[in-house]
Amino acid sequence: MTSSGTPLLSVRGVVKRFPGVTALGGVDFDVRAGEVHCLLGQNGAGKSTLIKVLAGAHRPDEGELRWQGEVVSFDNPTDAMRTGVAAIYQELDLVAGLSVADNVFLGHEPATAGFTRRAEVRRRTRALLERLGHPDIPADRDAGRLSAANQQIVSMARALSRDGRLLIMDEPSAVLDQDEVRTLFRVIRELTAQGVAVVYISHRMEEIREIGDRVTVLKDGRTVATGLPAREVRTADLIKLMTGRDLEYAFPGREPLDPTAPVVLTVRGLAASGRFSGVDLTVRAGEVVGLAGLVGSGRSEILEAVYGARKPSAGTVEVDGKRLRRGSVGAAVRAGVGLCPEERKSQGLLLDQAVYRNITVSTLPAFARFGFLDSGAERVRARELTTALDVRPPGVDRAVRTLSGGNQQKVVLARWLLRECRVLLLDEPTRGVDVGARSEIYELIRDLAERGVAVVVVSSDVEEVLGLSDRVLVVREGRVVHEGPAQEIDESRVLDLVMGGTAA
Amino acid sequence: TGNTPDTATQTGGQAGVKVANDEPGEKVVIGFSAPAADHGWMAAISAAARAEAEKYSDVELKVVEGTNDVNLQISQVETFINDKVDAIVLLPFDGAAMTPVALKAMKAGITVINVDREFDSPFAARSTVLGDNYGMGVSAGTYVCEKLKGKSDAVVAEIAGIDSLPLTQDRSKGFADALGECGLNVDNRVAAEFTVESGEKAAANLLQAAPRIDAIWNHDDDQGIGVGAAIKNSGRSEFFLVGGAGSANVMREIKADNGLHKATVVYPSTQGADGIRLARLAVQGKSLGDLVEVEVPRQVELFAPVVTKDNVDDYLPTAFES
Amino acid sequence: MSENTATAAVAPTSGPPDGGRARRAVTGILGSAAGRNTGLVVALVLLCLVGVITAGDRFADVDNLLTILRLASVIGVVSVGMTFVITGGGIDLSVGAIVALSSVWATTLATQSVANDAHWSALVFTALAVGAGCGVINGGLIAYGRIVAFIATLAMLAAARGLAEILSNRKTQIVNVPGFTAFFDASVLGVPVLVIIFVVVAIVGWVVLNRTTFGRRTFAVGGNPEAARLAGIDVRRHTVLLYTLLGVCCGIAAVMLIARTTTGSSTHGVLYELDAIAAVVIGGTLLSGGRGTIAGTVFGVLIFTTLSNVFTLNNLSISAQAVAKGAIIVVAVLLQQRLARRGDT
Amino acid sequence: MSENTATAAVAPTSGPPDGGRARRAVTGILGSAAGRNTGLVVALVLLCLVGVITAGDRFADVDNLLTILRLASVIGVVSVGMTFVITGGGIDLSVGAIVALSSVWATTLATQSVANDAHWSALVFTALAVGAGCGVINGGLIAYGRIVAFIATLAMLAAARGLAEILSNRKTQIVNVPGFTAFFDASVLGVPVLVIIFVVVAIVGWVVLNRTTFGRRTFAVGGNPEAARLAGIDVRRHTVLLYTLLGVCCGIAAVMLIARTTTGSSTHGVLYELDAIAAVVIGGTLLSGGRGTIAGTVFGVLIFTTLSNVFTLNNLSISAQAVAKGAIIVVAVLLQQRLARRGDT
Ligand SMILES: Nc1ncnc2c1ncn2[C@@H]1O[C@H](COP(=O)(O)OP(=O)(O)OP(=O)(O)O)[C@@H](O)[C@H]1O
Ligand SMILES: Nc1ncnc2c1ncn2[C@@H]1O[C@H](COP(=O)(O)OP(=O)(O)OP(=O)(O)O)[C@@H](O)[C@H]1O
Ligand SMILES: [Mg+2]
Ligand SMILES: [Mg+2]
Repeated sequence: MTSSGTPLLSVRGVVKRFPGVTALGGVDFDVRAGEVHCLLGQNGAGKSTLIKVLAGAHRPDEGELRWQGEVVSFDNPTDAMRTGVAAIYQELDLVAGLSVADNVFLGHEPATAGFTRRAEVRRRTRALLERLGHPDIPADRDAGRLSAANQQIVSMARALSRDGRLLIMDEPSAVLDQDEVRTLFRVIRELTAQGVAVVYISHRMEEIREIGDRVTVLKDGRTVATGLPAREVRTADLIKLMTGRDLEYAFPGREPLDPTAPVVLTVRGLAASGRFSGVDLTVRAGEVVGLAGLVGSGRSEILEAVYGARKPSAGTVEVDGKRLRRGSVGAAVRAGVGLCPEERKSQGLLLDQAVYRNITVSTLPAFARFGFLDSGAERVRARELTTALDVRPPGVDRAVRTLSGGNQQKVVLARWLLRECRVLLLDEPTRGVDVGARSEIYELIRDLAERGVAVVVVSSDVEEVLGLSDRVLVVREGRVVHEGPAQEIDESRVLDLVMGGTAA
Repeated sequence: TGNTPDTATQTGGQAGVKVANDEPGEKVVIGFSAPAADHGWMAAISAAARAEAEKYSDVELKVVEGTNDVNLQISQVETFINDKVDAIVLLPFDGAAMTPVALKAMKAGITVINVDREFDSPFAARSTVLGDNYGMGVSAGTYVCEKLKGKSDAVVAEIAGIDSLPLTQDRSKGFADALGECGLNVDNRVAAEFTVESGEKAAANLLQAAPRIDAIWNHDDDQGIGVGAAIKNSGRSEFFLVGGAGSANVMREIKADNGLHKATVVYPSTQGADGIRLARLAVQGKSLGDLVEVEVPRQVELFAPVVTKDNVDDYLPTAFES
Repeated sequence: MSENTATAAVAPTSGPPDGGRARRAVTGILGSAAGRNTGLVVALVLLCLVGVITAGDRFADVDNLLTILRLASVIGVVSVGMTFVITGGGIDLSVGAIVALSSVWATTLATQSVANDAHWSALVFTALAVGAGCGVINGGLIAYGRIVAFIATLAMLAAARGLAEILSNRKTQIVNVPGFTAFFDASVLGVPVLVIIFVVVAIVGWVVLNRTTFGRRTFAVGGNPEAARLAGIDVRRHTVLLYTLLGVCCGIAAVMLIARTTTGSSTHGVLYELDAIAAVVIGGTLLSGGRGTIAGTVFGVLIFTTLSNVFTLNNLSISAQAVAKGAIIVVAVLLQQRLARRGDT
Repeated sequence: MSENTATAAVAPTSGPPDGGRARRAVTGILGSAAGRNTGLVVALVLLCLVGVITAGDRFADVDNLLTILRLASVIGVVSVGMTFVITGGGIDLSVGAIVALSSVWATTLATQSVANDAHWSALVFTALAVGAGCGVINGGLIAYGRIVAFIATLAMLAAARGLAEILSNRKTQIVNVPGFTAFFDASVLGVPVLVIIFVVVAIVGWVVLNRTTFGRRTFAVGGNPEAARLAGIDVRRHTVLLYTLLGVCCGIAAVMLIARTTTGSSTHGVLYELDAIAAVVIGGTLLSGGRGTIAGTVFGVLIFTTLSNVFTLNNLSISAQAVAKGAIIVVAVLLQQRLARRGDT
């Protein structure tokens, strides 16, 4: 860690306004060559906006950037990349339809007289993927067909391909599992050893402790603390800086499950060819069942098949003893099943529409008489939920697109909380959600369970699965390899099972 | 009324001849509406109407956007009615569809002259100038019969214009009827859209469909340019070509007698101009020269003569440049 | 298209964030509605000004305004239906052909004799049923056959017009149903029935799009069909309904055209698809779906019809009209954009 | 459209997950290219079979096949350009009008006398320059004026055709430049020059779309313009280039049309926009952008031209043709989909 001399990049008084919101109200911080500088802040604090300013994707309204002491202004992403800034954005920014290799070198293709040197592109892509620990991702595969985790890896390969001096990563670990995060950290250490500076954003405190050198905390678009030593500063202090409150997330207490509670969801022998098979699952009213497993193990697909969004090749799904028609979302929804999908942007949200419309879209009949909507009532209910989930900024008429990533996730969640479901399927419900809101979401899930809802939670955060669930299923390569009460299993055992017993 | 003696029998043939009817009278405002000028003949119609109006100091002509949407054409006529023009010269996209609004105009006291495509009510127009579409087909068919006299196995092909228009049906019917008289029939029929390009396309396909042809009747000389290009491309020349409408181009070819065009059937593009004249006379209460009748007649049906090398000089001056 | 969407993402559309909630909601709605359409209103007003300046009383005359409205009403009804389909992420190229087929079918001798024997509304029902039928086929091909809307409706365009020609034997069919003609030729308080129909269709369309679950689902289906599906909406069924609704609108338009021309013909409705889509898009509905406004569509239709009226009044050369029309479209859209953006902040 | 995309997301379309990598890559590429077009190939073959059965030698004749190719070449060149624009997320309704304007401008007396005095290629350059100019204006309005492509090119459609009419005074302009005619009327080894031009344009188009950075960026700009921008691509400039390229293709098509008809006319190219878009979309290019195939477009063009040739050979009535055409389009697309899906799994 070099602390001497001028910082690589210094940010002074940066202000960015969007119509109706000041996303950044004066941000100052320095990044030194060779350090990992962590940005912390609640959902909507302005982290992503800040990195877009640094990467030339947004132009700041005020303030200045200095690169090695020189004032610079980035009018577009190309300017920033030429200077040496490369970024991985929070929202995956790959082009579906183009191959992995084409995506990695998009915008700076090695070319002779306009002809792409395809062999070279493929070779260098493979090398980058290898470096990131993923030689398994085929360079010719359509990037749109990769799982979210693999897309994240490709985004990283793209950022690395730019050979930047400053690498910005916006929540890269959100879709990665622990093993992959470890590889990521190895790569980051290699880079910093070569003098590359890294700006790292995450809501996971333990990651910041592990990889970070210094921490800057943003609150409501302003720097509230900068240059804190990442390893020494107390978590309680950080949370206080971020939220202005004393609070750390904890899993709510569990009432012992009523063994006589009726079984609500019964899944038998569910299978989808080539993806998963032989999945049995029963969930009682008031029970929370967690599905743990590696990314790509097929958990999302199991949920989708239960919900009817994906046609299974075999097996049955029953709700309250009634069998659901296969592959019919309508049937599932009518039976009281709800799914909070994994990819909020493509599967969950109507990005250009108002928050309240996104929340009520599954519950429209409840707000309608003879088909006519009472949008006043819609707004009132939506406002209650956004307040409970602390969505910022709070307006329910705001287009969802203008919300920060974490707040968008809360909107998707609110949709299903609104609906009186019998069964709620949650796929990565806290992805990208900040510390404060996370505990509120946990509370809400437990509340729902206490009101008799059967909940299934998929999460790549093992601690979360264990802390939240009554019962845990471990999925490996499309098969359930373990089932049992959450109390009787610990994190290392789960990891063990997930990896296929290699670490035993 | 004393007319200077003029032997030209064709309408429009009096161009440039000073007659008493041409003396300026009370001012006449005429509205003119026609279908979209999406082919040469139709473009010539509007141009001729304009040119005719220019000749009279007492005529003010209002020409509106040509359209194939009857709804729009109706509203154009409504605008003329609102404007209280003296006369409307209307070449309807669809005669029947424009009848109600023409009736409305007549009721409002406006002199309506119907051109080319006939209304379905006799009360909708003061006077009607009609090209003879059926007669055009008959003329073409009769000419083909004459040329192919005795060849009962002759292959006759037809390149029609826009097939959904009633006028195309009439032409085809006349052609088929006339051929029937001499024991021939239409062996191959394709339709184009009155444009050069569509003519080329239709003819190219037609020439493939029929390996041997003796005669082709092409409804429209403007699309005929394309037909000619396609024939040239195919290198075929075993047949002769009869044109339609009577463009100057084709007439020059007939005159030179160096191409496949041996004849063309005139479909006067001066109808619009005649309409303007009739409108002016009717409004001013004058009668038609050369007629003893003191009023403008109810209907003028134009003749569809066949133009061949022998009489082409008579027709070239009034032919339209497509 | 895509460029536009991308930039739209950066310019959000809501009111001030910190005001009182009720006030915010109200000003939000009004502001965004007005803001979205100011440009169009200004364009229309400018056009009218040009009309008044160049044609004076002849333009501002009540009769002339009614002429504009009558002209607008046929294509207007189609455009309202088209707004639904485009908002729902689709497109329909077959509207003109459906109008033609409906007009022909409703005026066959058979239908007319039924209409004369029983009631003239038989003619109306036939037209609506034919329109709805074509819409169902369109929607079915698109939703269940998974044929791209552009292609499915292009096929319908060819087929429906061909069928109309076969049915009518390419002859214009004249209507002879006195009750029918009397009803549609009438005026109520000086307003022609055709115009009233347009106004009613527009109002109903607005209410359905903005106040009902059906409308809300249309936005969802157009905005993100996958999300809509996962939210429990039957996207396919909804798609069929959207095209059916547009088919019915085409049926209504056919009835109006029959009334206006006293004929049914296979040449009716030529190029209506282009006119309707243009009116919808200029009105501010996104071609990519998810955003749509009936008010904008109505303005779009009025702008185009007023334009051609002003041209007619001014006796402009036909070719010059086309060039001017192109330029005016561009100016109107630019105006609309600049003003809409300002109205937003 | 959207429904299609939505369902595509659910029906997984990749190779077997556990196979060998190299094998998977190879079969993936081949499989998806063939798989993507099998349906079209089958449709075309079926159509040819019908042609042979119903018209026998008259269809299978070399002359007839050349006729089909000649007919295909003009619209084919436009469609290749259109593939780029649509892949890049745009649309162009003005192609027909641009063809008309180019053809007129290149055959004015002034141009012709220059061509006769200097070299006939002056005529060709004029046509290309006019096409390119219109393309630049289209692209500029869309990229920098931020006018929706549909509307901007609709305005161009009106303006360009109007201008063509003014320039030509609505007369058909006959070409009298012997060198020009001689060059384009020639054949090389029995293949007409026009067909050769089409083949060359298609091959160049394929190479540019699939092998150059320009092509890659076109996919990116169409598939995800925001991602393209973040990757440092100048999306606006690229958009202008795409429309310019299409404009140049229109210029080429105009030259071919002049050669074929020996005329320039404001009525050339009517409804080319619909034909070209239909060929592109039936070929498998996504109307929403981001996916495009030149090979598919060529098949699309051939299917439509062969169809009308078979119809003519069989002396079918125009109305019946229209109905049959609608049905055949639907069948071809369904076939294409089913086979493409099978080819993928
Ligand atoms: N395009 C935009 N238009 C309007 N407001 C925006 C836009 N982008 C971001 N904002 C607003 O700016 C603020 C900061 O958002 P940003 O995405 O930077 O938050 P973040 O710190 O990254 O949050 P998260 O942890 O949830 O990702 C938020 O209030 C958000 O609503
Ligand atoms: N539409 C698709 N086409 C091709 N492959 C797919 C598709 N959907 C999923 N897959 C693959 O199936 C595998 C399982 O994916 P899934 O999303 O179900 O895993 P998961 O356990 O939920 O992981 P995550 O933690 O990322 O949600 C992944 O490897 C993914 O690449
Ligand atoms: Mg963020
Ligand atoms: Mg998953």
